[in-house]
Amino acid sequence: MSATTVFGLCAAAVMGLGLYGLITNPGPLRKILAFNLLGSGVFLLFGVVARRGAAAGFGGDPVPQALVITGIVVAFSATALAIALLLRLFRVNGSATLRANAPGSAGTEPTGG
Amino acid sequence: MPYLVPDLHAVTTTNGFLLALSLVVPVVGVLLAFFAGGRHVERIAFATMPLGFAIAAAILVALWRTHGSLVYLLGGWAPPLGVALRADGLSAVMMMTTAMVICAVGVFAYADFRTLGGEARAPLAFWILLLAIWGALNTVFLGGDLFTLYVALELLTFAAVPLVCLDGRAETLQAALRYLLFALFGSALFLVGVTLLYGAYGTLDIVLLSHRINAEPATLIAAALMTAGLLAKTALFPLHLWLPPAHAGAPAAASAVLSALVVKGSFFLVVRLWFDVMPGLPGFAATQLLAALGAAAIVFGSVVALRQERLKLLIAYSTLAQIGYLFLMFPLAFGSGSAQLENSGALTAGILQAVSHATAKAAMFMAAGLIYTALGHDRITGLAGVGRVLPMSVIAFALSGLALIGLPPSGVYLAKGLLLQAAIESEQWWWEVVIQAGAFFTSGYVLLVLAHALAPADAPITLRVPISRIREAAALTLALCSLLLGLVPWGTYLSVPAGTLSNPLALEAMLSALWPIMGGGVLAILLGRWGHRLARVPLREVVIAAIGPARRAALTFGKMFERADGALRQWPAAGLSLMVVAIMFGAAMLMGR
Amino acid sequence: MTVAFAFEVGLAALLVAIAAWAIAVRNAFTAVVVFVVYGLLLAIVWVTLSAIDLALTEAAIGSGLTGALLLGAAARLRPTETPSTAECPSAILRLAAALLSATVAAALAAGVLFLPDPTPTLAPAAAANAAATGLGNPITNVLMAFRAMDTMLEKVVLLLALVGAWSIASDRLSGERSDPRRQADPDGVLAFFARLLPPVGIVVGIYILWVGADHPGGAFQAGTILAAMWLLVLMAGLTVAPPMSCRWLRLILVAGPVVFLVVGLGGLWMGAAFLAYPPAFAKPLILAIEVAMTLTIAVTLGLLAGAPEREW
Amino acid sequence: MNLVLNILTVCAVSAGAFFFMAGTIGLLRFPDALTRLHALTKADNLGLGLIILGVLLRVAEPLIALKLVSVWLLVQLSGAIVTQLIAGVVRQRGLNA
Repeated sequence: MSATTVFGLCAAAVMGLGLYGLITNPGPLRKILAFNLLGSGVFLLFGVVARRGAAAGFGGDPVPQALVITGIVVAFSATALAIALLLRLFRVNGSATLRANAPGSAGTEPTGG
Repeated sequence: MPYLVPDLHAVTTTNGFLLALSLVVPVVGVLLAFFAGGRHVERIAFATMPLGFAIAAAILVALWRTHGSLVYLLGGWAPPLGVALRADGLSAVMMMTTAMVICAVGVFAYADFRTLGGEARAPLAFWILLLAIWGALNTVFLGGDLFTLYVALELLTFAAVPLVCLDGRAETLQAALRYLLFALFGSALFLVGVTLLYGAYGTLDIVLLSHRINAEPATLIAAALMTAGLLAKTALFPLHLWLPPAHAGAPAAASAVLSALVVKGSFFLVVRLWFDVMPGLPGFAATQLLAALGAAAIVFGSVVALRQERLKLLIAYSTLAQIGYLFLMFPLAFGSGSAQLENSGALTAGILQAVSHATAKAAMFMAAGLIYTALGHDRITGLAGVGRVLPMSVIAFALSGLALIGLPPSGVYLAKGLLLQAAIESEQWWWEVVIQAGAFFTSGYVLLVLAHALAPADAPITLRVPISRIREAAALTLALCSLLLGLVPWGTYLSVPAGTLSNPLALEAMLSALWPIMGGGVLAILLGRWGHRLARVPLREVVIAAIGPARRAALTFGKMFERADGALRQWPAAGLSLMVVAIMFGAAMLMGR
Repeated sequence: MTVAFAFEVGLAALLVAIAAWAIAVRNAFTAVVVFVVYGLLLAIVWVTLSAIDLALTEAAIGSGLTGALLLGAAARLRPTETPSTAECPSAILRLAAALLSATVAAALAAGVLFLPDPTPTLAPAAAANAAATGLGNPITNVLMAFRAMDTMLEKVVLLLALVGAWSIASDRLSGERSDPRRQADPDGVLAFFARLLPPVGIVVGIYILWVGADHPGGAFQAGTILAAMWLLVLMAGLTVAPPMSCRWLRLILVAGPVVFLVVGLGGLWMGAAFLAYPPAFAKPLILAIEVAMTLTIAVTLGLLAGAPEREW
Repeated sequence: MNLVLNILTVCAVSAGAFFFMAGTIGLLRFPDALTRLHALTKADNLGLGLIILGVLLRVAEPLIALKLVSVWLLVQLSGAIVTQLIAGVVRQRGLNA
């Protein structure tokens, strides 16, 4: 078993943990954190793929490495937008929960405009 | 020409630059609008719209001339190292639809998002996000590289989410946050699949992948995760927790874009994945599973739609049901068990349904928005008399409803014909049943709304605000488009088997469309909310005695669905559903190997 | 089993353990702190995978800025901690979630083990085409030339995130100068630090941008360092962030993608292709784009990371 | 010569590692925030200083040596500032945790 395989399995485990956290952690902030863990697991897997493709004198395949850089920036944008929404919700509502209204009712009050 | 032409040594085709322009123009619009701000924003948006429309039209013409697909190599770098843009019939049709809907929404939204006096956030954000959605969708339709498509999908999400909460109320903020988080969940799964595919084949280019790909476990795991992730973004049942509050809570113009176009972006990627990246690889069980989710979405979405008190929520749940229709084509296109695309007519039908729904649903949300603005509420039981005061809006709603039911010569009528033919050819009678029954459900909620809107008012209605004719005309135009889609010569861009285009205006076709309408009437009477209306029909006792028990039974049934909907829209349940869907697709694909 | 391999296995195990801790711990604030630690460990993993660029990006953005954002939010949301623990999913749900997540993780692990050997790679292709741009860093080549479209779109993504975050803030304060939330002591330690560090940080940022052409580094990492310097100055209360209505601020925010598009359209105009660089000028053009992008990234990241602290 | 340098490097790096360990133990075992800060700054200043000293002996190029020294100086600076800030917060709020 090579080191890249070890990190590949590690990436799979981190992704599993991220998925679990995304489903079960109740607070939105914890979900955002779990999403970041999940994302970092994906990036790690990409890094493993890049490392396995080391050739032509490069320590890794530069294409997936570049994709990870783009991915990290996109994930950061997502986090920033989610946190802005969350803090705004907290400010308007005084609480920050994602719970839908009680079962049976049809969710939020729509408006037109 | 539904297939991307397999060109292993890609070169830029003549007129290929149009593809690059179609992405650049909206992006330039976004950047200019953000920099200029204030009143310039609308001007920039309205300058971009005809330009974008013209480019979409030019691509249609260029594609018609070349009889193949357009290819553009960005930076001159050929895949696998570079990124190619490719336009086939599917992408050209979807781009044109997008251009039409965006332009109509722009005209409609002008009254709501006009900058008066100083710069305000909501208008500035709306126009920027509208243009960004356009650019993102064009990238989704043209992108030839899975990672570029991932970035485009994220761009689409980031443009769509703030549209939900432009009014800044707590409910819409919560809806936007749920939407964003679930969409991120989905895109993470998509990206995992992209990673595995790169690891296995060393390219993310769609055409190159389609040549190298084979049914290895890693590929199938990737396919299952990507499909599940995309379905979460498309809000296919049972992954719809974010859709009803987001689409119903947004301002009308935003709802129109979200419901008509944004969900089609991820749907289109499912089509690309299953038809172009790995044609036939998912296998029989997986296509059946996908369509089964679609069928469940139709029943579930329609029944819950019938139980809604508010028009916008009804339309949002109708979107849920209509998304289901889009997935019925998968088992029919691939036939039973064979790995090849058997019936390209079914694929055409799926795209036609997407186009019809895009135009009709945008019209519906616009009409509902006008009704809300005029009345100050959108309670369905309080709509009586609207037909008198806002005839154009109600007609727009009615026409788009009829288009969705499949009245000839609408696009849905044509699509239904193609799907039925495919079902008969591939001997999958159960999908015939679903396709026929689907129209009953659609007409149920359309009739429910129309019955209320056309009823005489209890008291004369005064409009809170005068409604401009232009806004009504925008909705009506889109509704008419949807109703007349069947007359378009689709054969140029999509493959239409001979014989299906016989005569959509024949009397027989019209008559056959009456059955679903009548069936829908029964459904609406049994399941709808009627307020005091039902009590005023003539021969009240007789009617109630006749339908009473049936309605009681139906209501119990409807309540059950509502309760299930409430449970499924809780976050942990939706997250678990997403995992279950991913695992089921994986299992189905591995079994079908 | 060599020492290096043992180290890598230990690192992987530690990473998973810390990730599990970040998910399982009750307190949100602790979870965020653990996440930052996780990010720093991940940066070490990137080094062992010989991806120095990624180590820099991870430490700067993935762990640093994301961590700062999450920490700020966690501090603000402390009051809501108790009710949100009340809506914890039931044990059965958690068990089901654990089982399903484990299944997906196992499938992914299988996918990793099934990856072909030797892995197909684009490294030779990237090396063969490196001469076209004249840059020595293959990752910069991919980002700025081969896959320039992704990079350009990702700038738009950043801008949209900013527009989204800005659009939901309340309209009342639009255009007014925002006061720094924390009125720091102008003679305090932080202010001293904020006067001392930025010159060094700016030099380092420019250096990272410059060496990014041939060595690990580039616009993202440089932009993040500049953003951090700006945030430090803002936090120390030495200056206030300009309002969004400020024209030069908006100019900087769109500068990166605009220069990118202008160069790209120039390529189209010259008869080559959109986003193609004429070989003779490839390096200066790419550097020009990178300079504009660095500024845009720095200001966008600074505004995004500072967003929770202010009422635009 | 080489052997002497190697021995010196090993000694310096080990001593640095020892200070880091001592700092970590202090962080875990000391009773309140101020004493913990004290333990941590020792690790930063002395531990890192010794490690960099050890590495410096093996560096051929002066530019890299300069970089190493500036790393140490920057850590010193930021460590001192952050410690000050944390201590300030602790004193203000009267925290003992």
